[in-house]
Amino acid sequence: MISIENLTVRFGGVVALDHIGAEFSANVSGLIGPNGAGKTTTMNVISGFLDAHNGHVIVEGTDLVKLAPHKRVQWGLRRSFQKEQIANDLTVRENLMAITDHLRGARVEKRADLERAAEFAGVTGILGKMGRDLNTFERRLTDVARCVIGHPKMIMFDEPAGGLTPEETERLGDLILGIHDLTGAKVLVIDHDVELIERICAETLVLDFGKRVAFGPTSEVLRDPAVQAAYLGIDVEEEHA
Amino acid sequence: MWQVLRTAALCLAVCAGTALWLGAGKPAMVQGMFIVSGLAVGSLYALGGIGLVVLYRATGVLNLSAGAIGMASVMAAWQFAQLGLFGPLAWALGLAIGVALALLYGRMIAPQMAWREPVVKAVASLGYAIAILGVVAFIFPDEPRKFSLPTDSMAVMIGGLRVTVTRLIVVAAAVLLVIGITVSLNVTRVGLQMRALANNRSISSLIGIPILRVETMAWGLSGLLFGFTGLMFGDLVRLEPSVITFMVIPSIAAAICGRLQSLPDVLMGGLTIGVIESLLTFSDTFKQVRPIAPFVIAALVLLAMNRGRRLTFAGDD
Amino acid sequence: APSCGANTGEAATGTPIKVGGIHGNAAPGDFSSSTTAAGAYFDCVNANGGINGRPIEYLVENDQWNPELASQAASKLLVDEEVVAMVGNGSFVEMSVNAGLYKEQNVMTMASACAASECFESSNIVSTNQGPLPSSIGAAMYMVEEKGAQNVSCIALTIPNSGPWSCGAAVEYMESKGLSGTGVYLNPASPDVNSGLLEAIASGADTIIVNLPVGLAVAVLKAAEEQGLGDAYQWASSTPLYDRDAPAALGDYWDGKLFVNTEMTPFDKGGEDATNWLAVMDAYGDAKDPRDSFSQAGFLSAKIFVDTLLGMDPADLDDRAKVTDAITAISGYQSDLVCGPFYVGDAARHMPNHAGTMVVLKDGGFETVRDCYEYDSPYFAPIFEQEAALGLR
Amino acid sequence: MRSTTNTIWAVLGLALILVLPAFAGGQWVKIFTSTTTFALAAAGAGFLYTRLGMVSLVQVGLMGVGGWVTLRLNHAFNFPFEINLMVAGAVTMFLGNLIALPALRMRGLYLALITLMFAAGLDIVFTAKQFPNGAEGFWGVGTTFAADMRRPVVAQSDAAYLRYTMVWLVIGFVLIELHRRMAPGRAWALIRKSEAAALASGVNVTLYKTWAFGLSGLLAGLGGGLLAGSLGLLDSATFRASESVMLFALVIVGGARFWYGAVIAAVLFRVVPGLLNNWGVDADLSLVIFGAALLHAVMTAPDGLAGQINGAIRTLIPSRKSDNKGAKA
Amino acid sequence: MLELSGVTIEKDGIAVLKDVSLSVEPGKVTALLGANGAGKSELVLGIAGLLPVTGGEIRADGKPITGQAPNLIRAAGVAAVPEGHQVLSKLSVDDNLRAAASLLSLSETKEALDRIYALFPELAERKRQIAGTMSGGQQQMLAIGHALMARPRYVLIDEMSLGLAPLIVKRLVGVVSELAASGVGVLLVEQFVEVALQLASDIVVLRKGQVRLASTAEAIAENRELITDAYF
Ligand SMILES: Nc1ncnc2c1ncn2[C@@H]1O[C@H](COP(=O)(O)OP(=O)(O)OP(=O)(O)O)[C@@H](O)[C@H]1O
Ligand SMILES: Nc1ncnc2c1ncn2[C@@H]1O[C@H](COP(=O)(O)OP(=O)(O)OP(=O)(O)O)[C@@H](O)[C@H]1O
Ligand SMILES: CC(C)C[C@H](N)C(=O)O
Ligand SMILES: [Mg+2]
Ligand SMILES: [Mg+2]
Repeated sequence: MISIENLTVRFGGVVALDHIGAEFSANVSGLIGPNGAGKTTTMNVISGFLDAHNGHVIVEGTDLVKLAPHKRVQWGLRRSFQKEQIANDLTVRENLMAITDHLRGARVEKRADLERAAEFAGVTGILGKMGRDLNTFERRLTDVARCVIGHPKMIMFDEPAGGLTPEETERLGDLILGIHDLTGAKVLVIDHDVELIERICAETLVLDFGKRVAFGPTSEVLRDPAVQAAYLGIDVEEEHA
Repeated sequence: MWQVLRTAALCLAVCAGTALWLGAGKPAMVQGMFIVSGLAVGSLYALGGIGLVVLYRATGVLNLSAGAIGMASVMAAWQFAQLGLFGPLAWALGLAIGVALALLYGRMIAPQMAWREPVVKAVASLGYAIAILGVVAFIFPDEPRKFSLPTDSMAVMIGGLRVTVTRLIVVAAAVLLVIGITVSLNVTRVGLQMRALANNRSISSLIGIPILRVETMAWGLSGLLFGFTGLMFGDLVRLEPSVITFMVIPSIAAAICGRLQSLPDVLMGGLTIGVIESLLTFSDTFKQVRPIAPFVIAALVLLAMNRGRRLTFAGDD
Repeated sequence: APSCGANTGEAATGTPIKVGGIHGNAAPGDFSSSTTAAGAYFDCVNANGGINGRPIEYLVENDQWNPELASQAASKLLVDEEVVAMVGNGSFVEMSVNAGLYKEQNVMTMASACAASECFESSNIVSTNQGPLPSSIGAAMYMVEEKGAQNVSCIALTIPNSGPWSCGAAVEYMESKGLSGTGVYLNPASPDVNSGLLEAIASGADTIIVNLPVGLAVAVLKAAEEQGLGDAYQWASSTPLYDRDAPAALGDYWDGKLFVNTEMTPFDKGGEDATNWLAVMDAYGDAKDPRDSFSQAGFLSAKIFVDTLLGMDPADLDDRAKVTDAITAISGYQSDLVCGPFYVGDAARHMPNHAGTMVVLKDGGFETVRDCYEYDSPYFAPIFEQEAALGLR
Repeated sequence: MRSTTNTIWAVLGLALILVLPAFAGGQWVKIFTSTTTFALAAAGAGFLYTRLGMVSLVQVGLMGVGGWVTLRLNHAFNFPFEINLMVAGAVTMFLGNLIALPALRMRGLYLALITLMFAAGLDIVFTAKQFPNGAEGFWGVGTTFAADMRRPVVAQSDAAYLRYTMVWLVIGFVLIELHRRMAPGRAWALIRKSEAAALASGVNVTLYKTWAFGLSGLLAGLGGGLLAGSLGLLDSATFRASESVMLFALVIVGGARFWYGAVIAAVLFRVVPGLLNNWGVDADLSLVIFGAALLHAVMTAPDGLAGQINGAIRTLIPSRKSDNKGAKA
Repeated sequence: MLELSGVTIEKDGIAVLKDVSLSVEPGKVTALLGANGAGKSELVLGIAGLLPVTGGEIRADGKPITGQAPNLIRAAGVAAVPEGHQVLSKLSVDDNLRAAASLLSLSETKEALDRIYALFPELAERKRQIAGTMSGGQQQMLAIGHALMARPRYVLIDEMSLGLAPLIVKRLVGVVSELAASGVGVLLVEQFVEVALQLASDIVVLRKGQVRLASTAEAIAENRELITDAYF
């Protein structure tokens, strides 16, 4: 269970997150909202890139907010970025090793773990390819592999399907759905592809202007008129057409 | 405006504090002489810093050859004056050399390294500096030379201290430049285009900014500023090509005091540095390492500015 | 017409004799006029029969005020080129770096524009110039004896074995007379001579001695002029300001106000060597080459060296050890370019030239105010002893 | 492919170590020794730049510190040369760590400028205080001194000493290469991409940045100490702030991505001026040639001269790249 | 008409686009589709002048623009929105838009600003905010704003909907069709094939740097398989 309590972030005078709270119990949960709603900000606070003015993020009894960012990774937090951050001058394998380097465990074990993650994400064939030579989809797959390495407890994806074709998005969705079985981690996904969210996320939190607009089972949330007005900009008929 | 006043108050306090601390027991007259001398040097650091910041804000290039360009200007002006040319004409020709050298770099060389990151661009401009230095040193073998202006021998007494008109001109020019340039960068279209260009040259070009024209203006203006600074440096210190060339380093210190951004801060930073450097002469411990003042002050300012900052995402500062 | 070496009027042929020279030419000063003058004299000698018909090949390197280059230059000349002697050296750094090597290589260096302590306090270097120490003592002495100076401030560069060494000795001289003095040291990298000037003033001095390379010296005096200090203090300088171009660079303001110690005799004094120096420079040098004390000194070193070679067994000319012995044996060499006799001798230190002349800036030139006088300082005691032992005193 | 090139270079390097000192003349042995010491510092600047994307404009200044410490210890105590050298390296490594602190909050131009301020400050201190020459006191500077500098027992002659510095350079390269291939290298690559990427991979950014700057400082200090051993006496003119900037510029020209880029940088820094001088090119004009060449290289060679050499070797030796890839896939 | 004939673009000596010919007609939306790595982004950058075109020719209204500086291409009426939220990150939102108005007079600039702010009220709310601190989607709006500021005759948009909320995408669909209706030619790179089909009258599919399919929207609408076949 991931429970976010009372999270608040300010940039100067702007309140980017305003006392956000939610308890995610699904294996895969969604985080949606209009542009600038504070979704990325939420993830940045959870990963420790931003300091919250207030609030806690408690996962399996640990308050993440109290750990240094790199310690959160050792604890089992993984994430991908809206603008992906694969190191161009490392191979895919080295990009993956960069994570195992900082985890405890025997060498052989780490290697096996890496192979397993690569296999799962389908990047075994490109392990020797340099980061700079990857295309968008390969980068996303590498991101997935990075996230499932080393017994993660919580994984966050920021717009993983951005720039992917419908076919690629579908494959990515399947992968994300498979993560819990592989690792037991809880997954949190931000995306503007509502179909994807609807398909893979059991629960969804909706933000707007840094405030919680709705939270609950995804299908319910998407039917919420407030969400439809603020985010989807459609009425019910159109949505089903 | 409020910010500027606050910085000014801070600078004054720092200078006064240093004067009280190091100059304790010295006659007010002697202290005054040191402060005037410090302001003279400081205003040149500031002038150099202003030229650097203007070009940096307009093109994203921190030009380490600024000193060399100024040096070439003043050597040329000296030479023309030696040849018997009418003073103002000789100075104007010197400035023209500065503009020409800056334009040569800005038009022919800088665009070809537009793809490099800012540090590499800055470091490369040192190549231009030493090339200019080499040419000048080749043309002018080491000889005692002095560049003087008629205003050097005119002086006014301020509080019993003799201050030459040249020094007053430098300070006045620096203040006027700061006001004029700050306003035009923030208000005029060319100013905006310059800032856009400095931020990201390829996006600027993509959205239709005529980069060649804007860059030419920026480099030309900076050449004029470097040339003027060189003339004034040459008037204050010896006409020694390599000394003037590397004066760019303390000028960078002044530029840093304004975060390579705020011209009023560059001016105040430069003056403060000059005064403190001069006052350090009072201290037996520090007088030998007096010229370290610009660097220590700049480093402290840079550290203070960035305290508490985080570098999470990519960017170039 | 110049008179050089054997004066045969015939160009020398045959295997050249290799001679080296190192000068420093970079910011903040050009010390190449000594090797330039020595080179001009060697050219003249080569055009006039050389050394028993053999020309001198003069190899000159520039240390650019950089010890690393100085060491490389010496290695090149001594190890790779195997020169038999070094002549005409003029530098602030070369001698400090290479003094050990000269000794190790058993080569004699007949320097001409030396500015560091090693020039005068090591076994294998002997210079025709005096260096900043005697020159600034000489200036101080004149100001005390003739102008009633009570408190002298001596401005020099921070380079320890040059600035503090020489100004330190001038201060000692003042103290030995029961007067007071201070040293003010400028950082050569600092552009701002003004604060140094102010430091001198703040010391409470009544007389200021400028002991700097000519460019810097001009800058200090210009700064003083700007503040109108010319009449408030008495001004003197060591020899670098004795340069034909200096009066023009300084302007009328300093007319009659600035006293300069010259290590060699004044340009217009006449005398056989002095006239010959100008003739050689006109015939074999460039019109733009400086005519200053260091040019005189370079000429003199070269002339003494050539005279020494001419006196040697021609078979020994390529033998460095023999050449070194011959140079060491020089004693009582008279020239009108210096006040006393020149000598070398086998000693751990050499300073044959320690008497000078005082001139004042006048009408765009210089006017002698005190001719050839011996400096009086405890520093010279060991030198006087040497001279006594050689029978020169 | 990569390994073929590396073997070629390794063989060439070994041959150089054996042959160069034996056949170079007195002046060239000195020049090559300086070159080697500067190559150490250049290697430090180069790896910091390519691996972390950070620019240090204080490498030559740190060499000065290394040289200062080596001289100071040499004149004060009777330790063997290696001990002095290691202490010098430790001191500059610590200074490197210190410079890493601002690097935690700045990067790019600002960071470069703060290192430049550091270099300029050192420049002033060196000029004001000079280098120890055997006198008493903390600063150890006397006006009439020049005590002996002891060299390592195995490297008394100039030629042996050149060989000795070359071995240190190789050790330096090995150190960097080991780092590159292991965890620090990967952590640095992520930091270079962005600190967010590094943090999200569990990298302790503070530790690894400090480590990198320390390593680069260490290399500079060793270089400076070795230079002191070669010359016996140092001068502030060698360690001007502008020299630090120049060395970095030449690292770019040499090609920071390749280890031999550092060697090329140092050759440009020390050998080329020597050559121009021997060819009788006026010192001022050689500055012009130098400046123009620098500009040209920055404009046209993205990977520096080393990149171009590497490209040439690639075309000369048939590439086995595709095979390798097939094997891995 | 914006015409490409036989355009080849190389990156590091490898041709990423080979012999591409296509045309964008005024008043029409042409969709450029293709799998990841097909070369769509390179094509947009090549037309805009940010990547060197090594072969072939590009003409805007008959005037050759191949190999010209990006600002001259922009002056010729071709505006591009490259992939990935490209804004002047250190300038404020307002300055970003003003900077894109170099081709306009001052009074026209005011009008254009009002138009963009009306289109994206999200931007109007944060005129003073430094562009680099905005959210991904907000930056994308600004990037599109750049292109629309100064009377473009052809607009190339790479990944238009990238990072934008459905609400905004809907709004943009309206904007693009209005734009086309006003006579502007649009080249749209879009991964949401639905959006593309909804807007486009012509479809071009790239694969491995070559044109695999060029067809009309009607033909495609009847036979969706055409696209999927051309993709892989
Ligand atoms: N330094 C800052 N100063 C002012 N406002 C800021 C700053 N940084 C972020 N913001 C604002 O905070 C809000 C939240 O941004 P965030 O990146 O979390 O949005 P998001 O929900 O991820 O949007 P998107 O879907 O567009 O990526 C935005 O409105 C943004 O403009
Ligand atoms: N430096 C490079 N060396 C070799 N190939 C490269 C390089 N950079 C890009 N490529 C390749 O060029 C091709 C075209 O890339 P481009 O970004 O234009 O594709 P795209 O169709 O826009 O796809 P996307 O949806 O990922 O943006 C890709 O296969 C990419 O991998
Ligand atoms: C300080 C120096 C420039 C002195 C000069 N070398 C001399 O012989 O006096
Ligand atoms: Mg976001
Ligand atoms: Mg693309």
